[in-house]
Amino acid sequence: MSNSNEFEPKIIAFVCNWCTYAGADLTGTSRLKYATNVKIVRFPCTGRIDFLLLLKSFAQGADGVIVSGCHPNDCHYTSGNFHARRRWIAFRTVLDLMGVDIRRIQYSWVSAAEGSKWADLVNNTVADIRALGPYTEYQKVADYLEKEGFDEEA
Amino acid sequence: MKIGYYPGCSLTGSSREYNESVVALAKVLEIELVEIKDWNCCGATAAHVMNEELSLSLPARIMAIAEEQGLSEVVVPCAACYNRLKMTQHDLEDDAKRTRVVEVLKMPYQGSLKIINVLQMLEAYGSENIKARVTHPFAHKVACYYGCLLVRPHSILQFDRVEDPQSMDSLIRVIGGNSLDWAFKTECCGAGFSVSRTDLVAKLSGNILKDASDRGAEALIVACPMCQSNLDMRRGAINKTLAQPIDIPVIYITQAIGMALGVGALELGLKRHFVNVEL
Amino acid sequence: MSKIGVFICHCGENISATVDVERVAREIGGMEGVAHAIDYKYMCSDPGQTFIKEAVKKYGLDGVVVGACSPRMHEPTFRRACAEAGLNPYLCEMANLREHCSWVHEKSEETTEKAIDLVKMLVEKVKKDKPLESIKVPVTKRALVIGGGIAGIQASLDIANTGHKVILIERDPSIGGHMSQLSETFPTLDCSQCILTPRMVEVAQHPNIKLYTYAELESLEGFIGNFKARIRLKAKSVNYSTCTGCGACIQKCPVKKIPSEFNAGLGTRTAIYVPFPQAVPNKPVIDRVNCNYYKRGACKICEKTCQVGSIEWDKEDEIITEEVGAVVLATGFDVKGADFFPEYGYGKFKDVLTGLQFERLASASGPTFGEIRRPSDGAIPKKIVFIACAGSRDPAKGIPYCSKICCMYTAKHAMLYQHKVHGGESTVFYMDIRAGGKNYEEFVRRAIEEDTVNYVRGRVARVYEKNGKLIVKGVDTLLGGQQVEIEADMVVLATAGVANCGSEQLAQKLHVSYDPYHFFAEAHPKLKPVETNTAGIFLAGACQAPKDIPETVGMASGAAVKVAALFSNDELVREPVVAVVNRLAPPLYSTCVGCFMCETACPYNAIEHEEIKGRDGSLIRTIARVNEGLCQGCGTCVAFCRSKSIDIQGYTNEQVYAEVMSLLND
Amino acid sequence: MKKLRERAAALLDEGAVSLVIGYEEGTKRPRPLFCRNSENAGKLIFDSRCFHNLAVYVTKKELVGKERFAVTAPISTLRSILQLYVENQLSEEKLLVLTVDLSGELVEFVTFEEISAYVAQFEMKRGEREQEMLTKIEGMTREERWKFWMGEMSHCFKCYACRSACPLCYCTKCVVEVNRPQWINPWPSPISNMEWHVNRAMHMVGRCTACGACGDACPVGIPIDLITRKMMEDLAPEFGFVPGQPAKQGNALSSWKLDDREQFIR
Repeated sequence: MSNSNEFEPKIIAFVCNWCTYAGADLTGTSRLKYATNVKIVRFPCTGRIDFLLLLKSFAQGADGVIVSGCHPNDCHYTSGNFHARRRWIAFRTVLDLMGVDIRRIQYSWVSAAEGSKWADLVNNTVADIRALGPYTEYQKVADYLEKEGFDEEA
Repeated sequence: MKIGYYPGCSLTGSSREYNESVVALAKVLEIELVEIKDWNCCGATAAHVMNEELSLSLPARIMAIAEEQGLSEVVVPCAACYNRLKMTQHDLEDDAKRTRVVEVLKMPYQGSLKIINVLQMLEAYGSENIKARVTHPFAHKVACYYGCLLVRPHSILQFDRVEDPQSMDSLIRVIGGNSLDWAFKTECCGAGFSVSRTDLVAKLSGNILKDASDRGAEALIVACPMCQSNLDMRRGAINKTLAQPIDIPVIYITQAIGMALGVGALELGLKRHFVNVEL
Repeated sequence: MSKIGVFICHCGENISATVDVERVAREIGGMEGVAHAIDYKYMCSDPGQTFIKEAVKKYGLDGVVVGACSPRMHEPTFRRACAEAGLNPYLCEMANLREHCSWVHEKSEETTEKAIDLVKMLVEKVKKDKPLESIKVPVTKRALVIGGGIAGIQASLDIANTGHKVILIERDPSIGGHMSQLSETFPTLDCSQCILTPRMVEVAQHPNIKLYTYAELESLEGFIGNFKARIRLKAKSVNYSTCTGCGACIQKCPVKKIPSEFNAGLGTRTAIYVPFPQAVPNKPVIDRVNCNYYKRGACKICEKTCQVGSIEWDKEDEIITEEVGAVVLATGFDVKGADFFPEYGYGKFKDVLTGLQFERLASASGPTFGEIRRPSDGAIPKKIVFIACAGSRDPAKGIPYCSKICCMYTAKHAMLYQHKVHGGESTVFYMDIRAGGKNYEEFVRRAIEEDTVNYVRGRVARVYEKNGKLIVKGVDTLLGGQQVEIEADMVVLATAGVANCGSEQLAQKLHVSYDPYHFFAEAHPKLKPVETNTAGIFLAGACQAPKDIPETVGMASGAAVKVAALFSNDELVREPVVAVVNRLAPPLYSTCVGCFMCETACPYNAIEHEEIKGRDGSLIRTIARVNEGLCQGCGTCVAFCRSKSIDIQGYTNEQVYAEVMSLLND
Repeated sequence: MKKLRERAAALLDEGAVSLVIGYEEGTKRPRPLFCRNSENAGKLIFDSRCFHNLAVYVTKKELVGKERFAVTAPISTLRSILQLYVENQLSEEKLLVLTVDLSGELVEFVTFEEISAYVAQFEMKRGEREQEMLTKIEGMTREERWKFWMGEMSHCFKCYACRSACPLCYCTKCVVEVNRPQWINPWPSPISNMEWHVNRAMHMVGRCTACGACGDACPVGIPIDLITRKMMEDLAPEFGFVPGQPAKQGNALSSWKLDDREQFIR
């Protein structure tokens, strides 16, 4: 799939149970292939996804994050994704102000019928993150005191 | 009462009587009309189908000058001009368009101007005040004809009931007239074709006149120079399309009110019509 | 330390073909807290499940992870297996090795490693899992049906026939709704009243149905299985227990010129009235707005004529409270009046009617006893024009949707006209003919071919009156946009079906959502057409969107079955995936500070205010509490809570945090 | 000021309130005064130097006790009080709010409605410092911003003075004290510090009234108030909220619009 010396980004996907998780299931049942870099964490609804989790992911060495749920108006809980959307707008604003690389968080709507969209989303995101390279900028600083070896330039 | 005034081309040409009657009426009602300096054509009726930028810039210039002149409110008797100015104001709420137009004009444009037609001016003046000045009650059965440009598109002009306008009718009642309930109030007179397809004009205007006279109208009351000239000047052609000729005059609301207020026929330009006004 | 059992499934070849399942089992087996890890060809098979059950007992497992297909597929299976082995089912989780791994990746090192990660993730989650008990909510087996039209009638009868009690409330003095106003019904042309009135009577006599006419819902509190409905019984001014319904009072009432609602304003009624002859209950009410006595304090003629002294002048509105377990909304629809159409004369032309008015003209019980006559002069119209889509499918009018029933009833109207007025000419202006339905298209064809109704495809620009005729100016788009002008004697507008007045307020009382046109919103456009987003409240008929009688009846029965299903258990059992607000020992009681941002965020109004009182009964604090009956477990509140005081079972902060960390910490 | 003192004294004497929270002269700048008897009322002052946000005290039960109390509030404090009211932390029965308007007149608010009406006439403006700093930050590239903040964050030693100074940080248990899971590492380090401040910013969305108390309180002078302020400035209008004018129901994050921005969603 990829030659060994190439950088393999570590990506976590936070998805809702009703649309995107089911969509990813469909990707499987339709045997569509995508990169192994992405691992899915299942939530009841995008409204449940805590912004701190995204933050922690980077601190713990993720190079990218996918957040995906139901399209507007399709939310199993009617408005969870609308709440989430707002939260993300705000979250992006803070992160950007703090200088965090928000290109590393890919938001998306993937419905239970969009198996192929999920595959594309994963592959595109992996490609994007690979292009951006490892998120050392963040991890270096994160390593300071969290783990040994503080690097001055951070 | 002091108010800006944009006569527009027709009122200085084919429809001088409209201009005269507006001015004369304003004098009697002690409304001071401040004509916009160095005004230009509003671009009706052709510009807006040929070239958007031009069709916006022409009216914009007029309004820009008016703003420069420190006017806040401008009365536009010609329905076509009124329509173009209002439409332009609406279109120029779009920033991109406004910036472009301002570049073209090389002068500031706020879009703060209040554009009103003659009917709105008279309504603002107050029907009671008009009633108070009536000396020769206008005791006639008439059909008020609004045409297309005065009330459409309603979403932008926001003037009167679009399918069944009432403002002119109520003014007629104020001066003691009897305004008919008829069907062709807002039908098209064919103005757009007044030069190119006179046959169509004759047909369309014919329908209007016929319905009015069938219902016993002694005159048609209008507030648009296009409609007036079509219904009046083209009468010969119109009558050819009808079983029997119709000779009811087509007079401006300002003339009608003027008559009721005892303004002379000459001042009101009543002698300029093709179909004699004998009321 | 936890003792977790891990079971990796080959799914035949489906997983093992690309994932080295043995290695997965091996490596996971080495994980801290994993007591037992095996792989097997078919975990979901009986032997497979037996492995799990035995392991649970043998190793005394306190958690199980099955690495197999999607949990959406087999989670229930394996949880059941664990339960049978005596392990709390909510301590069993699934790692999705098939849909999310083996099927979407080639056979490779990475694939196997991903599989391992996925299982690890769930192992970490299971470590944080808590045993959960499914939630049981008691059910009050009594239903409230709002609206006594055909939808409400059908729903009430169906529920009542399952042996459950029903409370049916109707705003008007009689049940029957719009259907009772119709003349004949498409596509069979059988008389509406003939098929409806028996049902109305059945409702009145059914031992399980308690009928409140002239009544409206005041408020609804509670949640699925446990609603409290406050109902306003409007004062009828007539004592129904003594009234015999003889009708003498109606004969004598001096106020006779009130436009009759039942006849859509074409006929008149008296101030004390029964809306129509077949009304149920067939007893009068006094319309206090128009009654001389209530207006001027004098008259009381009805009281003098009443043999049994049933008139109650000083009767007040009464508020009663009923406990119900489910609610069926069947409030129906309304039609736009002709005055909505300036181009058709703002309703000022007497002979421009709405479809509903035409129904009354065509109805044998109508003001003209079924003869088609002009309201203006009583003449029989020689030429009639029907305008379909009057308002409907017209964004400019604010009604972009199709009212669905008009195509059919317009065809019916034209047909009825042709049958009743021989030699009459009828024209229908239409946009498209939408005759989807059993025998519908055939019906329209019949109107066109056998009854020679003239169908013109095009819109009508305006209608105006000229020497006693209605001039209809339209266009025929099939004749290249040629203008058509018809001198008609009568014009019938198939005016748009719109939400019933007050539906918005009602929706707010019930906390059900509604669409931009104030029709009530179903929970899912395809799969939950009769449910609302509020558990325990169901929809029947045209209150959800315009629909015809067969559809309405079908939907009503659907709603009834949902209610019956709900009532089939004494308790509601629900997945314990709900939010909970933490509780601590005094003096903290809870870390919740009661800012109630969760309340504003919750889509289900599941957040309640809980008052914490001291021994002396003084209020110490007010904190949030989740109503388990209402909470659907989306967890939006959890992500909102600043102090992390609210958490959601099955997806707790600890669990998801552990999952994420497991993927990264290495 | 004289009127204020008299009124405060009167309120205390007639027992209308048990406590008046206000300002008195301090060594360098005015400091809060907790006035429980009319003698002390004489110490009360109220002028442009009194910007310390007193709202932080009104939610401290141990301080204000059970009886009704009063607070003399400049604009910033009034805004915070409104927000606290929206969040069900205050009741009109228990709190009497006093202020001195621009004309030097003593104003007494009985209802929160009155306060919001009063506050509405003052719009939020950036001070010189904020203007300067923010233009600087807004001018930076992302990398520069990252370096800038990491530099600042490396000074933070998690004293949580920002938290104690903020009237809206009234939680009895703060997320940083939550240890199951340990969302934010308790020790100071640039990332965990940033996590804390991002977390603060997120918790303040649609709530922050930009009083600047957090910034003032920071002993090592990290301009953290700018984070919440910038958030407020950027988001409040987009979400249809007026900065400093709390919405009656919910807040920017607990509500939503169908047409909220989503170009960033793929």
